[in-house]
Amino acid sequence: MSSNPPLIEVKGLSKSFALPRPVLWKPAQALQVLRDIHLTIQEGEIVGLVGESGSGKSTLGECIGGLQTAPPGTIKFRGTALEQLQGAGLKEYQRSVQYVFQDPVETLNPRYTVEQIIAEPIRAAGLVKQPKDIREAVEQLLQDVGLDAAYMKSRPAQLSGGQCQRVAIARALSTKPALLICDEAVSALDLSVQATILNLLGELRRKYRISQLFISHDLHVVKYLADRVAVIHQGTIVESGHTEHVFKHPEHAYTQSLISSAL
Amino acid sequence: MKRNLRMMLFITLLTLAGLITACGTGDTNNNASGGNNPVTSNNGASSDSSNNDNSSSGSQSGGSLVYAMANDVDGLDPQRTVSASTFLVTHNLFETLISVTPEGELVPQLATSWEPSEDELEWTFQLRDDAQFHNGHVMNAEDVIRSFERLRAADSPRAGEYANIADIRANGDHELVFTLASADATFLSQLANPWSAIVLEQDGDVIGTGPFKLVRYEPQQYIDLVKNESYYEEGKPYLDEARLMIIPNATTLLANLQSGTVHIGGITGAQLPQVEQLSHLKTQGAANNSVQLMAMNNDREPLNDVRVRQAIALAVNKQDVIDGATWGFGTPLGSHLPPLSSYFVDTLDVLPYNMDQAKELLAEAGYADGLKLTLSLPEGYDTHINAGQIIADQLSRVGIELEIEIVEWGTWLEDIYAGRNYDLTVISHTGRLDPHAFLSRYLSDSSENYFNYVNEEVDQALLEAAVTSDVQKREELYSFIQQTLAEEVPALYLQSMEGITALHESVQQYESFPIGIINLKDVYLDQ
Amino acid sequence: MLEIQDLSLELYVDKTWKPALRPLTFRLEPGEITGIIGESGSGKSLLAKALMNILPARARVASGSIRLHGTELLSLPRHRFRSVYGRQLAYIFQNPAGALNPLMRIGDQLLDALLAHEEVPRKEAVRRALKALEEVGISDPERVFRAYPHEISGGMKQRAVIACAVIHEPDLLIADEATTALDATIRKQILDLFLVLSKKKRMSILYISHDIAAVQYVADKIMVLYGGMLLETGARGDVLDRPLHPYTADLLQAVPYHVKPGTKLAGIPGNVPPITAKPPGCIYAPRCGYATERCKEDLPPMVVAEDPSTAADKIPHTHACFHPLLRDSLGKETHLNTNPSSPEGRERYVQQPAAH
Amino acid sequence: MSYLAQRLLIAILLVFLVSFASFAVLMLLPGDPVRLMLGTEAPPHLVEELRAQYGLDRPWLLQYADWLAGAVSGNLGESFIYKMPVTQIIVDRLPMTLSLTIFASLMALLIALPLGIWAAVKRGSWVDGFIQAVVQIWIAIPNFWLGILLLLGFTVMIPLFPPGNFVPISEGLGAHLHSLFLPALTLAIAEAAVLIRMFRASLVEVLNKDFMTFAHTKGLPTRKKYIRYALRNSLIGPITVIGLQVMSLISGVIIIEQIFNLPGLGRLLLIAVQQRDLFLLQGLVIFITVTVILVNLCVDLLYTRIDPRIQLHATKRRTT
Amino acid sequence: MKTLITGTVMLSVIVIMLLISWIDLPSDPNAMNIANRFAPPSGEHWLGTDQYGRDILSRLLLASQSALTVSLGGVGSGMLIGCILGAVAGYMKGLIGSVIMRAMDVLFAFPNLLLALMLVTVLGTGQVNVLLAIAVFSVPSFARLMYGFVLEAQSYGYIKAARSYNAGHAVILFRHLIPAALPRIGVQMSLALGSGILTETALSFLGLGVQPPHPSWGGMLNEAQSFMYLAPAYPLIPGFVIFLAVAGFNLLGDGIAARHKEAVS
Repeated sequence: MSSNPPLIEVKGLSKSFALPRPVLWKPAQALQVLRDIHLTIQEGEIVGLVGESGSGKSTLGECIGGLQTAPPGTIKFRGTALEQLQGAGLKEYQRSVQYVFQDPVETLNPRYTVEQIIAEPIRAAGLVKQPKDIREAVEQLLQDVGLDAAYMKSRPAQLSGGQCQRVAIARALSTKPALLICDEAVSALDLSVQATILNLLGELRRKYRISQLFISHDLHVVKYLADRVAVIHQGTIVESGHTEHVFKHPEHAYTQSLISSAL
Repeated sequence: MKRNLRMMLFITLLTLAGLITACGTGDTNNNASGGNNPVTSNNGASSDSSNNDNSSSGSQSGGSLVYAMANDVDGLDPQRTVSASTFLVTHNLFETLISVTPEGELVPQLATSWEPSEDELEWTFQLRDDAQFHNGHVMNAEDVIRSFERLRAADSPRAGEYANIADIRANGDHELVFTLASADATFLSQLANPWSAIVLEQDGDVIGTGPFKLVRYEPQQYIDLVKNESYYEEGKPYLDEARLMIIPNATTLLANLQSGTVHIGGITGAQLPQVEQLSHLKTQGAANNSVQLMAMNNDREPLNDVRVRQAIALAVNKQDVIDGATWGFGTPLGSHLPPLSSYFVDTLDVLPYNMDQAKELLAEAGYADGLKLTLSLPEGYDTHINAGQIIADQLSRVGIELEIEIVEWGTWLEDIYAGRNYDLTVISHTGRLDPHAFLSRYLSDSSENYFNYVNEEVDQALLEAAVTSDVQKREELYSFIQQTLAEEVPALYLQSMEGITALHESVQQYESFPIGIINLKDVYLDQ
Repeated sequence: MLEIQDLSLELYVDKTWKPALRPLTFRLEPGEITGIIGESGSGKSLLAKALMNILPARARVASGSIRLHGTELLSLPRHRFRSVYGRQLAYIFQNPAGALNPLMRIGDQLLDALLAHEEVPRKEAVRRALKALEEVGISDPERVFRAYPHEISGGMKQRAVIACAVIHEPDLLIADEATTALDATIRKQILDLFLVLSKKKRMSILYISHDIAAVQYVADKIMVLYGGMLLETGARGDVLDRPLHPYTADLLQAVPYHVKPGTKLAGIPGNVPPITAKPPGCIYAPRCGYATERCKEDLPPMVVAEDPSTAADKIPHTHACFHPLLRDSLGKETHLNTNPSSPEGRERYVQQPAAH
Repeated sequence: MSYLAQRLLIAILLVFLVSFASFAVLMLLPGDPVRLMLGTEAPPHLVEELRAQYGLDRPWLLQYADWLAGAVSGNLGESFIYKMPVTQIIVDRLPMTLSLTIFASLMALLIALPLGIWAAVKRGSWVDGFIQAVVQIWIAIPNFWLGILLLLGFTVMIPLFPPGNFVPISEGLGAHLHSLFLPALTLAIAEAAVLIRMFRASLVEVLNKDFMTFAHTKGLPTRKKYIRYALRNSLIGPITVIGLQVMSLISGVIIIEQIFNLPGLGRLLLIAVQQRDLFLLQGLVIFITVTVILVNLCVDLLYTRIDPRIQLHATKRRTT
Repeated sequence: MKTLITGTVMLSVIVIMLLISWIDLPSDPNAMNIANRFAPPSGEHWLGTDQYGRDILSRLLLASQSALTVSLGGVGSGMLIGCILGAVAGYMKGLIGSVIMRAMDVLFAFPNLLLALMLVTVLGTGQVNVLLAIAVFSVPSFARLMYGFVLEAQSYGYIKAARSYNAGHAVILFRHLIPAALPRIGVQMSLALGSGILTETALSFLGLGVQPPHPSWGGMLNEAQSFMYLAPAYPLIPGFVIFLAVAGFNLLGDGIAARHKEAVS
């Protein structure tokens, strides 16, 4: 493993949501969502996160991606805890962690053109300023995700599910991220289209050394794509390791039942 | 969904058809003739008509009458209440020593006769011996004294008005002597006021000697009266019982009249043509002793210049205002006294309608190219708002632009009437028979002088007239006052309005009174 | 048991009725689970609804007949159809939570299903309902009987739905994406339940899904649907191990677990055609590696593959393609008339031997 | 139980806040109750005397404190205009307003429920189009205009109903309802229009849900299917609207009360504000606030009765 | 689709009236001619004259200005305030959010007419105050709408993505959230416009609406009711115009809602 600190290091992360107070003066019970999570993602590595619905995998993804706040000191980005990041460091973190979501219909703003969708994060990150350069970057990104530049002007309503997801990936790539968090990115797609997206993700890791946290409930997809895999059950990671090893010799009872029920 | 469009049109036509049939009976020719008085009611709209033939022989006694009033009374104690509509009712429950006829003369009621001493400081009254209170107790001098004590008590709102009475003493059960501090010509008419009623306190409430007894009062709904069997006038009242219903909405009131659930009710001029159509209803007009005027703020630029005020008076055609605002039901006025008053002097020709003269006067006062004023009108009083709009339209023809501002009633009383913070406003004053009550507001220092009108001569004339009992001297003084007001026009005097009452054909012997009382004693119903 | 003859459906799109499902013919036998594989927009759900006569307003049956035990369902009047529902036909939905009335206890809904067709005294009805819950693998039927739908898990809900559907032991049970919304562990248990129902109760089950793994696990016979057309049918082994139609083969190459680890997935280029697209030729032609001019012009008929080892009672292996992927007896793929002009098609097939 | 206690606490706080606000507003209003009572003809000295008598010349915070002390002990003070205790006036008016509200709401329900269901079941047909057209018209008609038409149409032209004299329930239910029929109908039409749209929309939404198709494929008889399954599920939306309408009926029917000459709370409210009758207005405001709170509570309890998934939390978030 | 067309057809009549009233009126709406009151429709007065002899047509046209300014202005400002409050409440959640929403509930439950009564009595009658009253009425419904929408939108992919690439609150609010909410706001707006006009008529019945001499549809209807016998047709005209405007707005609202639903599904 490279000497410098891992891209993302999660240590002892626990998180719970306060249920609404039944009565004003009675304290609200807390719903424990994550319990003592330990996870590391190296540069250029695809880590699979497998778990059933309600296991807390999305919450973990959103904590790592900064969409939800995590207790101090539990998540480190390249060695520095998230809450300590300021100014350039913070911008660097926000630029280098991007998302790909599940539902192709709601992942793109229906009123934007493809170009606007991809250009917005570029402008937000401030890497490239002149409109000409931005347009070029967008064309390049479209090519990277296997879409013809002619799609620049079309709107999400005119695209198929697979194409929408490709635009979403292009948007995520626009700030040259170090980590892509894919939350059930292929679950809503048809099998044939699903395969093309999986290939794309694999290619991106190979070509740009972009590491990925691939969250899914589908064992086979994770087995195919991920280098290492972590199995999450009711808020705790019960097992993690190299994909081959975990699938061949599952130690934890839950992992075993998961693998055995994979058809 | 194409059906939706067709369906919508079909429904709209259906509703429209419904609307038309609902409100217009087939045969009304709705283009009423020109603006003049369209009314040709079967008994003429002369001011004080009373069509019945007073023959008491053929009268039927019994039956129950329903009288509709627009606004509610505020309590039934004549000595304590203040709102005008209360006395409509209390007149039938309580009686005063002296009563008043529709023509305004004073006639005996609980007192059979009275005569003053030479210096007019002592008045001796002979009382009836057969008047009973509603609890059966026969009225005697002691009761009258106690009633006046209650009137003059500290917590009585009207104590101030009787300050002039030094002492009242009884000699014998049915004779009473009043001693006054100073001679007062208005003393007798004061005793005729409805709040000078003779009352007897009985467990917190008050009872009277009137022709009817109170059964039940439901605020905002009705007041039920029943015949006083032991009333001293033989055979009266004819009615067994009477219900006074409160119906504020004019359309509802007319609907009740039409359906016969109400026998008597006041209607607006606009509703008259509708009532004309109905054979089972008749109408009866009556002057209601009121003065509608457009007050001007005499100490505010440019209204402090008398020429401007006169120009305004000249530029308004009063008959148009009467036709427009009260449908022709009103007599034009030149000064601040209604025709009913015995001291009335006709001052209409002092400033007759003359547009050119008005323009000249305006130019003379330096406003050749016109001027701009604000006309504040009290919200909720349609007659005044209508009159205001007509005046504004007419004044615009001589270059006077009026900007109309409608003011909520409570605010009008506070800012305009009490605060005198206005240019022009339209209001009406109803008063009592005594001229002093009408004209005393022109005293320079009076709190009711919201015109800010100051004229020493008028002040002296008013004070003197209030004191002398020499009728001839009072006539001179009051005609001088009316003449000056007509010339100096502190306010543009418009009209004395007439109320129209609609009655069911079976109602006989109902008289409309000018001073706001309903007299049900003589009324009877043809069965 | 259930014969479908040239059934075709139409959809009302842009103010006209457009053909959606091409005429298709197939039979369903008792005790046999038939799987229909199809991606979104292939018309599989429309077909299911057509069989149950619950087509939405914008869809209608254009031609063909559906005969259940000989009686023609399409011409059955509504009130007679009611007696068929539940007793002979049953239908299960994708989202178990949606199929249960949220405001009523599970038990009451079960009793409704039971009492819809039989007059049974309450006590007896409750007993049968509890037995039905047990049969679908619910460990504590009393609790579930009294529970409201939101008080039990997704898997438990689906079991309750199945209990309702099969309480009268219908001849045919149609499961439209019945396990898609469930987690892996529970999905397997539900699929096992279908196996039990079909074998023990001699029930015919039509299992419809886009999840090939589930269909493979449970179906005896498989039908592949694409763009409103039936492309291939046959026994599970035939269709999945020795696919004849290029679409089936390509689809299998795109499924991660079907491919040997380390090898690259083969996605199918282009997009899934809309249901109402009806080109003259083969519907898959635009995306097919073997497409020839003929494929583009004529509609390939449904033919039975001449397979030497066809046993008498074996399920015939049919396909609708001019260039089926024929194999030698060892199952090694040979391909007769590959189209040299399309390199991509060629390269893809030679490299990957079909592996299981 | 503790949830109800908490709702009570909030209710008391709310009543206090609202009464303070309305007291302040009335104090701000120009115009003073005594002068309003006396009008233009009152003798001048009378105004000061009466102001002192009613204690109106004291700073208004003090007046509020007095009023509050009285209110807490149940004495809401005396109305200037009617010289009667405020509680008695309100209690006299209550039966009329309550029976009008209940009568109108029931009538609205009777009109809206069948039409709403019929439109939903036959959605897209001419019946649906017809009902929606009627609803559009009913919504567009100003209710005072409708009131007058009905008044003239059915009391004068076709004397079916007595015009504008309210018969209290003590004099027989028949006469009572007979006298309230027209005003209730006027109110009911406006309400029914909104309810029909509400019923239709929520019923159509439910009919498309999976469990309805499942009920169909279970072979349930249509009547049972519609009532036990479809109707119950479609009640949540309309109940909220009905709750709102009941609240507005209790205090907001000023217009109808004027046209049909009904001595209700609405008209009393109008007079109280116009006459600046302080204590009467305070009494009315408290009464309205309490009814608003009660209706809200009933609606929430009704929710839990109908939908077991709804748990009542402090912040009233519904977990459907 | 048809409701949209019917709605626009009806509203176009109102808009035409508005245009004519800006260009020139057939005659001076306030000129009185008592002698010529209740004249039937004639060459000079197309719709006849009212109780002061004023030309009904020109008053109706002029009234369209006050009706639209009052309802558009009122509902417009109500919408702005309501949406901003709702968006802030939904976006910030926490204490601010629930306080705003509870205030909206109280305002929602408070009877409209009593509110208008107090407002108009404090501020006095007249167009501006009626506009304010309508604005206050429509704030809660917009706030609730926006609050619900913002909460729902939090789960949309493109909102989460925008937050993750730190697009900034302004961009998220004004380029993503509000444009997405526009169709729903459009529906609520047109429904509120319809009820705005009805509120104006109700207020004028109580004498609190637009005050004479400025004409308003509600005012004309109110005056007309007392002259129904003299001129049965007179009250029909404002009644029909009000119906046209209110139904027009409602149908427009339904049309937009239907089209929006099609566009999304």
